[in-house]
Amino acid sequence: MRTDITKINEKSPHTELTEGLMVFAGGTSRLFHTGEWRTNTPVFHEDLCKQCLLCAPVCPDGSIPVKDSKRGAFDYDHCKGCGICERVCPFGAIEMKEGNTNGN
Amino acid sequence: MAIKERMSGNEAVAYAIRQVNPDVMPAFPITPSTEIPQMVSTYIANGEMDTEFIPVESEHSSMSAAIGAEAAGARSLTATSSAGLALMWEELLLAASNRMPLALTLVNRTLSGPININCDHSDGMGARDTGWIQIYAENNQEAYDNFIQAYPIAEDARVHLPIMVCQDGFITSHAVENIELLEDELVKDFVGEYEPEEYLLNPGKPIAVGPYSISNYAMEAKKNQEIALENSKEVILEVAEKFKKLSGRGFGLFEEYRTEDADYIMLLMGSAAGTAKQAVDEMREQGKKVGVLKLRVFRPFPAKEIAEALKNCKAVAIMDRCESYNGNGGPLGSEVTAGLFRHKVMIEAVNYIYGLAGRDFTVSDAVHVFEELADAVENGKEVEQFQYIRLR
Amino acid sequence: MSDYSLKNIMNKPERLAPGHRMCAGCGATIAVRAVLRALHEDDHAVIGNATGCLEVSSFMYPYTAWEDSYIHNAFENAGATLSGVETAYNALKKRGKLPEDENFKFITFGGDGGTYDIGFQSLSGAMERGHDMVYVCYDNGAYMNTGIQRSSATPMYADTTTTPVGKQSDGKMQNRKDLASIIADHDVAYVGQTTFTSDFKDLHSKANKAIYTEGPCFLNIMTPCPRGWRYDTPDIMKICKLAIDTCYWPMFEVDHGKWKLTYEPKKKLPIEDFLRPQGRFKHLFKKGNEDLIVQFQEEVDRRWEDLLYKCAR
Amino acid sequence: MKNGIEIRWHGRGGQGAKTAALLLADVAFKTGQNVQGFPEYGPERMGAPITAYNRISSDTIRVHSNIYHPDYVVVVDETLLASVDVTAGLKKTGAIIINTPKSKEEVMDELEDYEGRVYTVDARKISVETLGKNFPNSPMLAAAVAVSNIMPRDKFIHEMRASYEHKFAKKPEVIDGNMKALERAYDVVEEAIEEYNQMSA
Repeated sequence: MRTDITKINEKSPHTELTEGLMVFAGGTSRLFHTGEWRTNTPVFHEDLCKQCLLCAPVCPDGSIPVKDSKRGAFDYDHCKGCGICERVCPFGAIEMKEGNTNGN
Repeated sequence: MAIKERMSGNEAVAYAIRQVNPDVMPAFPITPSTEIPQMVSTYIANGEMDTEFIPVESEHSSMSAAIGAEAAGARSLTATSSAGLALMWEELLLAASNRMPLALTLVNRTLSGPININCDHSDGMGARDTGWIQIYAENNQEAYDNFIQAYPIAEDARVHLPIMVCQDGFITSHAVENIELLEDELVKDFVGEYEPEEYLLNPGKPIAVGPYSISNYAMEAKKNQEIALENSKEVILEVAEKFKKLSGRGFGLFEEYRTEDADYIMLLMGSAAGTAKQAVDEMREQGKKVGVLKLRVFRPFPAKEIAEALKNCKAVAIMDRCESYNGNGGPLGSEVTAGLFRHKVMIEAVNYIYGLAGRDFTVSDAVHVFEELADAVENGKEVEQFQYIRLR
Repeated sequence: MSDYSLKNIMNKPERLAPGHRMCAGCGATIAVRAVLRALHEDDHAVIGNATGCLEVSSFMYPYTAWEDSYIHNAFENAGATLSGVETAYNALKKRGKLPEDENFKFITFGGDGGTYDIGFQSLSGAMERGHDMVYVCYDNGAYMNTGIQRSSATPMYADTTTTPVGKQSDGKMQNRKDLASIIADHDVAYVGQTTFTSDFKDLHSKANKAIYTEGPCFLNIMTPCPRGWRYDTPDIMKICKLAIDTCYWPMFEVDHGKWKLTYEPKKKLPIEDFLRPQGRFKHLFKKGNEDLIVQFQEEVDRRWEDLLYKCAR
Repeated sequence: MKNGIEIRWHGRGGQGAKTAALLLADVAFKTGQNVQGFPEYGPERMGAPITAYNRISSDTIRVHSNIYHPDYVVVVDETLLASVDVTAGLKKTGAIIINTPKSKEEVMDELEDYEGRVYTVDARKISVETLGKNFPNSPMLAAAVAVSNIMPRDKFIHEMRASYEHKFAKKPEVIDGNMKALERAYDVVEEAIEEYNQMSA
């Protein structure tokens, strides 16, 4: 009875909700796209990045994925555009742009 | 083979806890339930059981820890009385809404103020809308029997709700009386192992408990909880049936004592029921048609079944060991009359408040109540519909 | 921790999934991510959480941001709740109901309201009883979830919605409670006070010790709240740096009773540097309020000296 | 009560009146009877007057109220006579047993109008002489059993020995002392009963 939350929505009848509103799964929030909240968007200039990774831990939303000790593209599904990453980047590799864009 | 013993209600419950040997018991002392964690601790100290005991710093924490332990996959329980239950109140609601089948053995004691350590049902009644199953005992035997049935009821997949097993403070908790105990192995088999399907400590299968819920889900969740409580009614009866096979002692949602042809019935809970039965026997010898309906299961409230049981009598005395300060009666008075009305049983129903904060209730008090009912019905005497017994 | 490398540590899979509803720029989730990175990848965890911003935002049905098992119970009982979970673990292990080779760690998060104030008794009880768990306070210095009401962690003179600055008020009248010291006085296994530094080494090291030291451990992490503190949201790391360089928020640990400073600024900055960027202290910079800053500085100095004394013993 | 007796105990907190009531329930249970033993509870501490009760019957006992018309009253501390109405509701056909060095006649003056039987037992003396300490509850328990006649003496002695042997397995001197205390108190009361019987004969 692991929870498939794609089957639960705000119109679900009571019989389709989980017991005690428990969720029998981890990390289901990934399906909720907080990127929609963004009013400013960080843009990643890969050419300027020296992979120091100072930006990755300061992201409140875990939206700077790291793989093999290298950061990847912003997770625009979840990035709220707070701008902390831009301020900590010593190399100007992150630029905040107005509006909710996907880095374009 | 039943083991014939004599012990107090608290000893009986502690004995049952030892037999069930739950996984975790957080508890905090409060009179008159203190003996239960004391005795359990002693059993543990002597190696007679191996429950993990948590000596918490308050009752709020005992219920909180019990919820944590139960969510983690451990069979859990605690014990308390009076103010201890009141301090748990928020957590009682959470135990139920999180659907935790844990047990609480409540030794009923009045709530402050004034501070007083003696029995009434104001603690249990105060928790009546928290979503718990509540079962009340007349004596040490029932306190023992009810506790043994607690987990099979609470843990049933149709239920998954916490259960409160109640007995009267001092009156039964501290009174030594005869009792028949079951052998350890029989109890263990009856209660079985706790094997939850989902729990916090299931490696690789994480769960999340206790969400914030927006309105779109919260109302539906509450309805599901209500359905589970309704379901518990049939489970309580099924478990009682199995228990009868084991012990020979039968239980229902309530017990009807000499009510089949009774004109006047006294409806009450707990230790006073025995006193009322004694009055019934004495009055029956004089040809008076009286009987007792002893409510065992207060939650879920068996309104329909009570209405059915009372429909042929002329009058019922609804006995509350609790004041609810609504100007209209006690909790039982309100709920029973509502049940009668809804099921169109229009009989005289007088609500008596008795035994608050340890005020005694005697056989002659019960006789007086029956006589007053008879006077009202047979002589048309007007009876105050909501009154106190033994009030100076 | 001498082999700490941010680049390696950041390779670990995230245990706090995105999609939670915390404010943009929230410090609390930065702290949570950092604490959880200290867990060994193979270890499981049960996360507890007191009611607060973090809880209502990270588990809004049916979305849980937690990759590990998670339990929220109420506001004031995160300590007790996790006590129960940890005890259940011991009970079930003892009875052979859990696999021998699977390890669980127990970490609970609470804001300063749920930790310093309403959850204080529950926390104290859990620490005193010696449960093998870590209680992490994300201290943003007020009840932010309900709208910036003062807590006993709120610094003196802060403008909050229950200590508003007005003609007759300079903000909060009392100094903040020193909870890390109070918990250290419980004789617990480990206490660490920290906040964010650019490489997160201090926080990581303390979280690692707290999680992998047997017994009750406590972390007090200053997590700025842009909404309550009213600084420019992207400046969070600068705020943290100023907090430690002014010695407003000293970083130290108490390992089995042994006090140790883990950071000492080369040059201790005046407290104004920390206060100035924050809207909650704006009134201190009005003409005529100079003495308030002097008092604030005196309190910072007094506590810093006291800490140096403790660490020198 | 029908087919049974009701006993009320008066003592002071810490003297063992409650324990005596529970012991009486215990020993009566062992002889196959239905029993009830319960104290009346309050927040009292050592020294305050306390009351405890017993019901003993061949029938199942269902009543859960205090006892207002006891068959027997046991007073573990004679100083209570000055402050507590110890004979309240006591049946005329019953008896009161008082721990006192005084004679029956001397204490009767303090009992106002009570017309039933009165027994006195110097439990302190018996206890000090047999146990070396003042534990009046053992002798008073024996006296209560002797007066109420709820079981034969030999049965009572047998059960009490078994109980003490269980409780004080490592202290044989305590067992012997207690047994002597029981026997001596029993003797005193039996003698007095004999007197009553002769007088009424």
